[in-house]
Amino acid sequence: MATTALPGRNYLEEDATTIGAWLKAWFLTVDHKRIAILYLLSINFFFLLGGLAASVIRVELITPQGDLLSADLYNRAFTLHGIIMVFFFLIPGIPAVLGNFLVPLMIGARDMAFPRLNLFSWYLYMAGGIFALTAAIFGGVDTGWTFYTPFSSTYANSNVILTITGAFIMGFSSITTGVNFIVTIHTMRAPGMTWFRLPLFIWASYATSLIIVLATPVIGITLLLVAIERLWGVGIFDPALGGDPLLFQHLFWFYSHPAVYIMILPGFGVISELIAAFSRKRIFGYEFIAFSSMAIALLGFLVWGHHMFVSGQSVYAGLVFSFLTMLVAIPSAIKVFNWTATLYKGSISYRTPMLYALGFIGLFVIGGLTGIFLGIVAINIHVTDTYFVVAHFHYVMVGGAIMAYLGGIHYWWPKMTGRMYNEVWGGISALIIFVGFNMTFFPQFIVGYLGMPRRYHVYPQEFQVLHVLSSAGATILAIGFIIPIIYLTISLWKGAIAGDNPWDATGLEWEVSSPPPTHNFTTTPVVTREAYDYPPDAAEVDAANWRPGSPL
Amino acid sequence: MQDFPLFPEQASTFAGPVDVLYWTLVGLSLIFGGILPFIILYLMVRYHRSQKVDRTNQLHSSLPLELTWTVIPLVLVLTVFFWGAFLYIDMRTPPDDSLEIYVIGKQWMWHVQHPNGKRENNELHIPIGQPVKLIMTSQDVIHSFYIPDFRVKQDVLPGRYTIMWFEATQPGEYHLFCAEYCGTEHSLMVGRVVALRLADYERWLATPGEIILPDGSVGGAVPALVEAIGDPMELAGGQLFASLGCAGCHRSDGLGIGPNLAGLYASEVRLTDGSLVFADENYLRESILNPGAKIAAGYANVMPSYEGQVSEDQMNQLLAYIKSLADANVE
Amino acid sequence: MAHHEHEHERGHIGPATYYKVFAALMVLMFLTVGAWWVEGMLNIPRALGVFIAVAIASTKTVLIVLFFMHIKVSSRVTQLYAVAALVALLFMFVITMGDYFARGWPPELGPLP
Amino acid sequence: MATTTSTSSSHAHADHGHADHGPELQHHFSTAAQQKEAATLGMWVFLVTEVMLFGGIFMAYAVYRWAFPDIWAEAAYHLNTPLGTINTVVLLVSSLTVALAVSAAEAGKRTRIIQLIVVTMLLGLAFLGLKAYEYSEKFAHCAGYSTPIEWVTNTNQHAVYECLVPGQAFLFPADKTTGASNAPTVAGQPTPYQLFFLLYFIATGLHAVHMLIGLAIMSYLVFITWRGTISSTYFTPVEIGGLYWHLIDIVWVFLFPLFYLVH
Ligand code: HEA
Ligand code: HEA
Ligand code: HEC
Ligand code: CUA
Ligand SMILES: [Cu+2]
Repeated sequence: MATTALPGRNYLEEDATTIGAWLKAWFLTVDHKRIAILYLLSINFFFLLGGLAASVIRVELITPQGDLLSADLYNRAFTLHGIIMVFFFLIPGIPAVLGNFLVPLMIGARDMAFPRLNLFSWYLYMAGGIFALTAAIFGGVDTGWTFYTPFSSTYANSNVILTITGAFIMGFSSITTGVNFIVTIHTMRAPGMTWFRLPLFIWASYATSLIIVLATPVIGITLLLVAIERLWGVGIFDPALGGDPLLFQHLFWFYSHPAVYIMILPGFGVISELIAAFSRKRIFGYEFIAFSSMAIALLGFLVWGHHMFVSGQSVYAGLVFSFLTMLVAIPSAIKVFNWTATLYKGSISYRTPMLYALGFIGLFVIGGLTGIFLGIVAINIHVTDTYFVVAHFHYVMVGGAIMAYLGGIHYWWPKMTGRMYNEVWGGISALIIFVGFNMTFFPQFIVGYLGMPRRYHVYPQEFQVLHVLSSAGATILAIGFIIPIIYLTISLWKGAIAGDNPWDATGLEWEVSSPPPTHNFTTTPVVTREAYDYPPDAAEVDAANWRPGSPL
Repeated sequence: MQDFPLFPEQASTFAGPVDVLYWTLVGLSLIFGGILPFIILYLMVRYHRSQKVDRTNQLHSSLPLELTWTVIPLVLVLTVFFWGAFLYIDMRTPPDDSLEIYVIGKQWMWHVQHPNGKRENNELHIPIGQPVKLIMTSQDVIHSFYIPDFRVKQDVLPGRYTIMWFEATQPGEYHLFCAEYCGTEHSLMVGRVVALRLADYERWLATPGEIILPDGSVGGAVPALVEAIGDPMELAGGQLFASLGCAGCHRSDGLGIGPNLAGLYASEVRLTDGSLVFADENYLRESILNPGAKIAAGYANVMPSYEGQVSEDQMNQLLAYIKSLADANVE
Repeated sequence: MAHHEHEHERGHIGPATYYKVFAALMVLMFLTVGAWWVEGMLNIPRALGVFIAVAIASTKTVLIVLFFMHIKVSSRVTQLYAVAALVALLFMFVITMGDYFARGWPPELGPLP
Repeated sequence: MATTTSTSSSHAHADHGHADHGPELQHHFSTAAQQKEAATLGMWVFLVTEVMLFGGIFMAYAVYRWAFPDIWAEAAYHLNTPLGTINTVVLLVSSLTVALAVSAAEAGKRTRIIQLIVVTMLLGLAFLGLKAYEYSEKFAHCAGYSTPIEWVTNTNQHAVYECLVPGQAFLFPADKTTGASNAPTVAGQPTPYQLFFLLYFIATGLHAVHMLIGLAIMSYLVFITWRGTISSTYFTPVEIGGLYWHLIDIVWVFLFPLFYLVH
C-alpha cells in the first residue's frame, strides 16, 4: 500500500515472519521507542474512553433535570472520567509517550538505563488499567477521583477496592518510569552533553520524575489504607475510632497537588522545544526556564492544602498554604514570559505544532491565573467545589497539557513514523479544538461563580443557558479531537516521506534517520554545542527564503 | 430559561468585599491574560516568516528583564494575598453576639435546630442584620454547607464541629447547596435559605411545625416551651443531663465526682499533664464521647464514655445546655 | 557528561569499619531500650522521650546509611538522593503537624476528638 | 548542536582501567562503571520511593500519637517489648552480615558470599518467625487462649481475654495500666486504642512483606553467586541487594522505638 518506502533498518521494521515472532517483537520489546508506541496506543485508548464519559456528562447536563442518567450513574460517569483522565491518561501521557521516545534520543543514549524495567512499567500500566476497567464494567465507582473518606472507606458501595488497586498498580508504573528517567538522565548522557546543553524537554522530564518519585508512593500507601479500611471494617481515617478524615485529604493532596505538575511540566518542556523550533532561534532565558522547572517541582510540594481551605483545616494552615500557592505561580510566569520573548525577532511559522504551542500559552495563562483566584482563600471559599474549579483545571489540563501533548505528537510525528501528517487538516483541527475548548469551559467560570456546585447532575433552572453553551462547545471539541486521529492514521500510509529533519530543527533526535534505527546511534555522538544553537542568522535566512506559497 | 443571571446576588456582608477582590483579580488577569495574548498575537504577525523585518541583534537572555517579570508578578500576587488573607480571617471570626444555630448534615438532607427548639429540614430561616453562627456536624460523611449568595461555604465533618458565620443583608430566598460530594443524592441535598426581617423571624420561630428528625422520628417544634425559662434546646439538654446521669457527678455545688460545668464553655481548662485546652464545642464533645482522652486536672478518669448513647441531635442539646451554664456564670 | 561522576575510584569501606559500626549500633540499641526503661521511672515530659527515641533511631540510620550503604563513598548524586526523601518527608511532617497544632486556635476548632 | 564523530563507544574506556568487560555489560551501556553507577543510583532512587511509602504511615502515626498520647502509652504496654528487642538485635546482625557479604563480593570470595547471605537469610527468617509468634499471640487472645500454643493445641481456653486485633471483636482491657485482662471494656467499642493496633499491624505487616521480598532477593543472590556470575569485577547485584536489605533494617529501627517503647 505504501507509495514510497521508508529508509531501511529502522525501529519499526520487522524481521518477524510469523505472528508469534511479531507479537514477541512488539510485546517483549525492550526498545524504548517501541515501548513509546505501545504507550501511545494504550494511552490514547484511555483518552477516548475518558472522553466518552465526558460526552455522557455533557449530554446529561443539557437539561436541569436528571433525565438521561440516574444520580448514581452520573456519579459513576464523572468518577470514571476523572480517574481515567488523571491516572490513565494525563499522568503517564507525555512522559510515557514522548518522554520514552525522546529522552534517550535527545541525550544521545542507545536506550533507557533499564530497558526491561521500562517494558515492565508498560505492563504495570496495562494491569492497572485492566483493574480500573474491570471495576467500571462491573458497576463502576462513585467516589469521585478524590476518594474522600469516610465516604470512600465506609459508605460507598461500589467497586472502590478494585479501582484503588488499579490506581495503586498504575502508581508503580509511574514510579518505575520516573526512576528510569532519573537514572538515564544522570548516567547515560553522551560525551559533551553537559547539564546546560540539555534540551529543555529533558529538564522538564527530570523535574517531573523527581515529583513522581517523591510523591507517588504516598498516594500508594494512602489508597492502600483506604482499601484496608474497607476490607477490615475499621480504619485509620475512621472518625468513629477517633480517626481524622482530614488526614486522608492531607495525604491525598500531598501527592495530588504535585501530580498536577507531573501533568503540566512535560508539557512545558514540549512547548519550549516547539517555540524555539518554529521561531528559528535560540530560546530566550534557557537557564531560567530550566531552573523554573526545578522550582515548580520543589515548591509544588508545599501547597497541597489549597485544596482544603474549607475542609476544616486550621486558619493558620490556610494562610500558609495560600501564601505558598502565590509563590508557586512565579516560576510558571517566568516560563510564559520567556516563551513570549523568544518570539521577538524570530521567524515564526504557523505549522500545526506551533499553533498548538501558541494556543497552549493563551489557555494555560487563563487556567493559571484562575488558579491564583482559587489560591486566594477568601475567593476560594465561594468558588471551591463549584464549576469555577472545574473550568480552572480543564483550562490547565486540556487547554494546557493536552495542547502540549498534541503539539508534541505532531512535531515528532515525522520522527516517530517517518511520515508527514496533513498540514491543512492539522491547522483546521487545531483551530476547531481551540474554539470548541473555550466554548466548553469558559461558560463554566461564570456558572461556577454563580454558585453551581460540581458533581451535580440536577441543578437550578437559571444555570441552564450556560450549561447548554458548554455542551455545545463540547461537541465541537469532540470533533476537533477526532479529526487528528483520522488524518494521523491515514498519514501512516499516505503521508509524504518526512526526511530526517523536516523542521530543520536542532537536537540530537533530528540527527538520526526518521524513523530512528533500533539502536539510535551507530556511533556515539559527541556534543560540542548548546541546545537550540540556531545560527544567529537562521531567522533572517528563513524569512528571506519565504515566497508566497511556502508553508505559512 | 426565563432568567439568566451572569452574576450572583449580593446578600450578605461578605458578598461585597469578596466581589471587589474578585473583580480586582479579573482586572489583573485582563492585564496578563488579555494583554499578554495581545503581545503574542502582535509578535506572531510581525515576526511571521513572511514579514520582512529586522531580525538582527537577537537577544538570548537578559537578567534585568528576568528580574522584572519575576518581581512584578510577585508583588502583585503578594498584594492580593494579603488582601484576601485579612478578608479570610474576618470570615473565620464570628462576632461574640452571633445567633447560634445548630446544623446536622446527613445523607442527603440538612437538619437545622434553632435555640428555641424549632427545627427545620433543608431550610434555614435566619434574621437579617444579625450575625448568625452555624455550629455544624455530620452524621455520616463529609458534606459542605454552601450559600452562594452569601459567598460562604464550610465543610461539615463527622466526629467534630465546624463553624461558619455570616450576616445577611437582604430579605429573600437563596439557594442552599451541599458542595462536598457525599454520595448518590449529593445533587439533591439542596434547600433554601430564607432571610427574614427580625420581627418576621421571631414570628416564624414561634410558629409550631412538625418535622422529621435525623433519626427518622417525628419531632415537633415546641412553642409551648418558649414561655419557660431559657431556650428549649437548653431545656431539652438539661433534661438529658439529668436522665443520662450526668447530673449525679457534675453537681452545680461542685461537690460531685466530676467538675462543675458552669462557666466551662469558652474557658481554658488545665489538664492532668499540665497543658491547657480551650473548651470549645469540640472539646465538650470529646469529653462526653471519649472522656479518657483529656482529663481535667484534679479529677480521676472515671467518667464513662457516652459513645453510641447520644445522637448528634441530643449532643447538640447537651452542648446548648452546658453553654447556657456558662452564660449563667458570667452574669 | 555523566562519566566524570564515577571516574574517581570509589573509596573503600572494609570489614573492620563494619564491625565498629555494628558495635556502635548495638550500643545505641541498648541505649534506646535503656532510655525507655529509665523514663518509665522518671516521669519526664513525653515530648522529650519521643525526641530521645527518634534521635537515637536517626543516629543509627545515619550510621547504616553512611557505612553499611556506602553513602560516604558514593557519587554526589547518590548522596543527594539519599537526603531527598528526608527533605520531602520533612515537608510533609512539618506542614501537616503544623495544621494539627494550629487547629486549636479559637474560634476554629479545638483539638481532635 | 552536536557533531557526530566516530569515537564510537570506546570514548570512555580509555581512561578507565578495565576495558575487559564480562558478558554482564548490557549493550546500551558504554562501560561497566557506567552500568554500575546506573544500577546503584537506580536502587537509591527506588529506596527513596520506599521511604516515602513508609512515610505515609509514619505521618498517620505522628498525628494520632500527638492526638492520643495517653492511649498510645497504654496500648504500647500490650506489645511484646522483649520480643521486639530481640528482633532489633536480629536485624542489626543481619545488616552486618549483608555488609560483610558485600565486602566478600568485592574480594571475589564466592563461598564466603554464599555463607554470609545464608546467615542473613536465616536471621531474616528468625525475625519473621518471632514476628509471626507476636501476631499469633494477639490472635490467640482474641480466640480466648493465652498463648498461640494453647490456641493451636486447643487447650485451656479462657472465658474472656483481651483482643487487640482491630475489628468487631476488639477488646481493650479496662484496667489499662496493668494489662490485667479480667475487666475488659465493651467488645468492638470504637476507641482510638484500635488506631494504635491498626497502625501497628499495618506498619509491621508492610515491613514483613518487604522482608519477604528481601528474602527472595537474597535467595536470587545466592543462586547467581553459586552459578558463578558474581566476581570481584562484577558484584553490583550483591551490592544493590544489600542496599535493599539495609533499608528494611532502617525501617525497623524506627518502628521499634515508635511502637514498642512508648510512655
Ligand atoms: C495540569 C494541572 C494543573 C495545573 C498546572 C494547575 C496549576 C495551578 N493551580 Fe490548579 N488544579 C488542578 C490542576 C492544575 N492546577 C486540578 C485537577 C484541580 C482540582 C482537583 C479536584 O478537586 O478535583 C485544581 C484545583 C486547584 C485549587 C483548589 C480549588 C478548590 O478545589 O478549591 C487551587 C487553589 O489554590 C489551584 C491553584 C493552582 C495554581 C495557583 C496553579 C499555578 O501553578 C498556576 C501558575 C500559572 C500562572 C499564574 C499563569 C502564567 C503566569 C502569568 C501569565 C504571569 C502573570 C501572573 C501573575 C501576575 C500571577 N488549583
Ligand atoms: C486530563 C484530564 C481531563 C480531560 C482531558 C477532560 C476532558 C473533558 N472534561 Fe473533564 N474532568 C477531569 C479531567 C479531565 N477532563 C477531572 C479530573 C474531573 C473531576 C472528576 C471528579 O469530580 O471526580 C473532570 C470533571 C468534568 C466535569 C464536571 C463533572 C461534575 O463535576 O459534575 C465536566 C463537565 O462538563 C467535564 C467535561 C469534560 C469535557 C467536555 C472534556 C473534553 O475535553 C473531552 C473531549 C474528548 C472527547 C469528547 C473524546 C472524543 C471521542 C469520542 C467521543 C469517541 C469515543 C469513542 C470511542 C471510545 C471508541 N469534566
Ligand atoms: C461517673 C461520674 C460521671 C458521669 C456519669 C458523667 N461525668 Fe462528666 N466527668 C466526670 C469526671 C470525673 C470528669 C473529669 C475527668 C475528665 O476530664 O475526664 C468529667 C469531665 C467532664 C467534662 C469535661 C469538664 C472539664 O472541666 O474539662 C464534661 C464536658 C463532662 N464531663 C460532661 C458530662 C456529661 C454531658 C455527662 C452526661 C452525659 C457526664 N459528664 C457524665 C464524671 C462523670
Ligand atoms: Cu451532602 Cu453533598
Ligand atoms: Cu493544587
